[in-house]
Amino acid sequence: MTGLRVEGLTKSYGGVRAVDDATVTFQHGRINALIGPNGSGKTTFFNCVTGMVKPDAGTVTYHGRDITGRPAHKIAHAGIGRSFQLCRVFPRLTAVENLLAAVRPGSVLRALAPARRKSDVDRAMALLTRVGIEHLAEVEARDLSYGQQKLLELAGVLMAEPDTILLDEPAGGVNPALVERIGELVRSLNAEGRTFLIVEHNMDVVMSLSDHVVVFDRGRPIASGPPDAVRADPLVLAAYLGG
Amino acid sequence: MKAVGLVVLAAFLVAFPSLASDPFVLSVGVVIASYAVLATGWNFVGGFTGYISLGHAAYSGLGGYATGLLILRAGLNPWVALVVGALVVAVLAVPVGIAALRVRGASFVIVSIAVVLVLLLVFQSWGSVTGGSDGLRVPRPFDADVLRPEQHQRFFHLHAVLLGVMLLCWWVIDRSRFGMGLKAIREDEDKARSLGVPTVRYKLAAFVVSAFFTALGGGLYALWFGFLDPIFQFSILVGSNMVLMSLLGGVRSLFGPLVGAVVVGYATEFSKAQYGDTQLHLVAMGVLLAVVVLFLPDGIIPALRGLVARLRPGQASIREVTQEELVRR
Amino acid sequence: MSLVFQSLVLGVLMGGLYALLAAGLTLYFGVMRVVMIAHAAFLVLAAYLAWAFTVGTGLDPMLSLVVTVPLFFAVGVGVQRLLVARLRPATMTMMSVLLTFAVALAVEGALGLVFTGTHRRLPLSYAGARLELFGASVALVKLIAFGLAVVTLAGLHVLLKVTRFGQALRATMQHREAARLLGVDTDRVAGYGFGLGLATAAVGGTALALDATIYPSLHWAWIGPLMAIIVVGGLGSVGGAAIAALLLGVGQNLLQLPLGTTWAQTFFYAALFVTLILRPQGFFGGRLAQRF
Amino acid sequence: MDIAHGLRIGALGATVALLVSGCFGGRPAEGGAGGDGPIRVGVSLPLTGDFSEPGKGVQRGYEAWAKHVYENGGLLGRQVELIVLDDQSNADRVAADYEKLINSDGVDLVFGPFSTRLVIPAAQVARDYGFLFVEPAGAAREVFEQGFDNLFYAAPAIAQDHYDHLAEAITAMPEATRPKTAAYAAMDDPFAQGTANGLKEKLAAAGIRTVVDEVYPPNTTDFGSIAAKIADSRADVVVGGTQYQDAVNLIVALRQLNYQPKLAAFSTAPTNPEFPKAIGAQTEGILSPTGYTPEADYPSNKEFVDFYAREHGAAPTEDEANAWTTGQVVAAAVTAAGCADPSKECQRKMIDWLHANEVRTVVGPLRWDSAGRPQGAHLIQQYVGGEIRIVLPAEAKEAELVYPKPAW
Repeated sequence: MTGLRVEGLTKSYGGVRAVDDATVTFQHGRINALIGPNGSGKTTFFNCVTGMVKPDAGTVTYHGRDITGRPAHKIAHAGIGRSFQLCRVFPRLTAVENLLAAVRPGSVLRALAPARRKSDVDRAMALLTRVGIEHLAEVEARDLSYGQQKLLELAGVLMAEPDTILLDEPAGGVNPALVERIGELVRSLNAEGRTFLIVEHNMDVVMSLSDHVVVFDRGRPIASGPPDAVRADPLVLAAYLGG
Repeated sequence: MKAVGLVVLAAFLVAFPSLASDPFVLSVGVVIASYAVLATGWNFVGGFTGYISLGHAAYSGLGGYATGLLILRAGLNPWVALVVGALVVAVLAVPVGIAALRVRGASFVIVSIAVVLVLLLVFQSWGSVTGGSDGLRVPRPFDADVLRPEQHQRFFHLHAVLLGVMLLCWWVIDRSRFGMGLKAIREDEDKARSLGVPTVRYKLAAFVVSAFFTALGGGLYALWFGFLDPIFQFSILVGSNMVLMSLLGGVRSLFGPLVGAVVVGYATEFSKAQYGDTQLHLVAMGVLLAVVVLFLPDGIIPALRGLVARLRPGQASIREVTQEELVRR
Repeated sequence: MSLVFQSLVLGVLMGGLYALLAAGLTLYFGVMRVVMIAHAAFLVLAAYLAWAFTVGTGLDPMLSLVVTVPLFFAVGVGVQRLLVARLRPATMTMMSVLLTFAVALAVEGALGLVFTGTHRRLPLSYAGARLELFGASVALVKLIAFGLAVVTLAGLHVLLKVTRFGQALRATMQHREAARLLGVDTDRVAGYGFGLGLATAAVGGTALALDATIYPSLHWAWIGPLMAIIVVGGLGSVGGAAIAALLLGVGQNLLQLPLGTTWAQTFFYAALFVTLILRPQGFFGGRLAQRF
Repeated sequence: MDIAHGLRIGALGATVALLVSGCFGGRPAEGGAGGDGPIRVGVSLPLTGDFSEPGKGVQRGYEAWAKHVYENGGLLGRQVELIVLDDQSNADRVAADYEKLINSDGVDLVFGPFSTRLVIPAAQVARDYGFLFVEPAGAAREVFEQGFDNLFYAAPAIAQDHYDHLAEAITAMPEATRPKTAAYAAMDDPFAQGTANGLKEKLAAAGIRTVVDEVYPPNTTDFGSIAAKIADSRADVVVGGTQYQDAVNLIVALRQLNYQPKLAAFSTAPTNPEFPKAIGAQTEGILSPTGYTPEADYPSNKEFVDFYAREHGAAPTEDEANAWTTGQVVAAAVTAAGCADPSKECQRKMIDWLHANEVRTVVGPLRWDSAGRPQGAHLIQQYVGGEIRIVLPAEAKEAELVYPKPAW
């Protein structure tokens, strides 16, 4: 039982079912995409999986372990990392501090050890180098451009060493060159064995990047499969055009 | 350079009592030192986590009462009572913290205010233990032959030592992994959670440490002042003073609350001596707080630092952009 | 038995005033996610204006509403536009508490400057008048205050439920971004929401002045109970706040019988803590509180 | 962290050192050692904040006294200069004020502040510097249980004894008409509560049952429930341990419930000139203890009333009288000791003299026990025919006690 499995997940807000009895399986070790019209429950689904909100019903298992409704940090410790829609970084911390914040202290005593331990800083710098913003390591995140913040957020997620990464619109609001770069990063990280689950509106990105696509409509999956097959599915077309 | 500054500061703290022209100036020094201790105590939770407590008077007041009651009712040595009292307050802060920190922002502030108000009611009503509205006289920790000016001097140094210990703790946390986690919570709590920071535990730890130090400050002040009255101990104004001082100096700076305490404490004395008998001090405090919140949200120290960086030629650093951006907002 | 009934009636009457004021607080929170600490200070300000009006003109304090309600509405819009709107959205909730706290201090100080610390009470010819109501004795002034609260709350309800502006306001309270997408000018609506909130303080202040002495630092006595009410009711829920206000008002009055005045006051805070432990989003409210 | 940061802090500290030691120095202690300059008298009073109303009354009394001394040739041939600071109704401030008066302003004498809650911290400072501390307002029992040997209360009786004459009068009533039950409501304040408790103890000892005993916090504005309890008990006597606004609210709330006691007594409030305006015609029969009446025929009182009326166009109230009394007591001690300077010897001489002697004041002759408790009792006043008149004790009465009181 490897990877992430979601069964019967339900979450409603004031009578509106944002996620409605959703059962989804993802291909572990691959790049999965989650698509669907606005308001189809993708972000709520993310929030339920990562423990940001408690689902009303259903189960989420990871590597066979039930993680439903566990605190977000525990889910992070289990190996699931995520980014946020519209990009969230710690604005008044420097780039390198943004990464150091994701280091797990281990024990109470070690929590009081200096955050800038050489090995951690080296690892952070390596990640910043990998996303290409190492020259901005000591700049506060709020002074970075939007694209740089997106890269920083991704590096921060990686710092926590997840093996499954949920990205909420990684290509949203950034220029084509950067979209390309993020795509390459995702591919190379995937090649190293990390599983991805991506919510994305940019169909070109979805089609070129993903191995497996799940389509959401009104809080539940209506289709899944390889990108080409999904693209031709009449249900999907109806949801997008008729919704 | 930094070391030189610290040495100068330490030398000043040691020498201040002999520089003071009379015992009144010395007593003002004790009051300002106490402000600095309380504001720095507040800043363990306010500065690191960004949770603004308007009710920290609860912990200074509890610290004062715990110290006084342990001396009077349990017969403890005053200094033992001070520490034990602060530990008791720290333990009491755990359930309060759990209730307050379960929820974000608005509810936290509401709880912090409610705690002060409820303690005021309890300490007024439970007269058989707390002395109620008659107040509680805290015995002197020193012999009767230690005259008042000598007392001021000793208490000034005691406050300075406590402040030093607190600043050291703050500094250690500031550069630690724990501190990094707290700052992450301050900047974006959900994001911090998603990165694996155990936010509830971290916030609670910071809250309890803050309550502990604030209680020590309150206890030390009670030993000096010698009299506790619930309406003055559990007062929202006392708590809001801590907020104003910390915010004014800069909540993200080690010395921010200290600087804020000196500025506010000095300004209070000065304006009282100059302008005396009006309700204007409330208006002035309100306006000052509003100005800080609206225009100086990072406090004096970062603002001055930014200004210095700007004036220095050839230092067209990234921080200038920050300043301009702030203005544009 | 009759004492219990008497307390029940008094509790309901007091709860009415609480409900009105809590409605104002809920409006601010709904439109801007602002906990308006200065609400009670404005309440006292309105009470002083009613007092000054009656002492100055000899007319009934109720007539002062003609001036204070529009005035407070305008001040509310001003506070939102000139002060609250300047705060950064990221730190809005925390900083707005401090900002409105600062406003409260300034209002209290200004009241002390203008009216001095002397305790004032409206000289009313009908201050001691009473009605018998099913065996309970009800003061006329309390009944008038309750009536004012009920009428205002009803008006507010109609405004929110029926008018276009009300719809826009409710949409803004529920989801600001979505409301903006639907074409609502949320900034303007937020300003008006503030104005409406402060207008409830004007009405409440006049009601308060009918049956209590007033002094500048009185607002502290109101802040705690009001804060407890809006949390118990669920932040941002007008109906929840009204129900919580009535329940807590009645509860406090009944508890005074066995516990005495001081301990009964702790009821509000006990309810607040129980709410946060058991149901942080409030007992009657919507989902806003979960996130704030 | 900036490198220069620490240095800047250091520089700031040094600047502050200079400012602090330079600016609060105030005036040096001129004329300290019994010179020919004026005698400087320091007072801290709550001129703003919650206690400001009575605080201002005390200030008027002190100022009138100082002016009167000035016009009559001074003390020991020296003029008197008052230095009044505002403590903002705050205990921390009141202590700082006396610290300042004694150390920076170099006063020769101090007078006490207003309100029991402020007297203890202030008296502590005075005691630590060996100063005589005569105070016009700290009447609660606890003030005298703190071991202050420098403290004297300048009024006839402590709070617990204020109703002594009333208690005697009630217990002396014939069995048939004597009230059987009593209801008490007191503000949670050492003074206000003290007055009600004093009467409660005495009436309970005489067999008058306590049916309601309520204590409310000082910020209470809604008295509906307390009044409901009292009305429900149908107590024969209602006693309010009140200050001002609470008494007005309580009376209105009681009237709203149509509760008609045979006897109603409230401390402090009814002696306030604003009281009849606030209550209207329904004041008739309300009782109140007072330490002072302008009509009293003590020798210095007429002088005081005339002087005060000339200055302010109105008769003095209890606050002004207590302040004036404080002045008289200190003046007597100064005259007897033959000195007025801050030295320990002089202050000790004055303290010792007051412990051993009686002082004739506008509130009558005063003498104190070793803790500074005055040994007299308060007069009892009642609204009779729209005027507040003394009804007890018999030897001082201006009108007969009206019992049972008319309906309100």
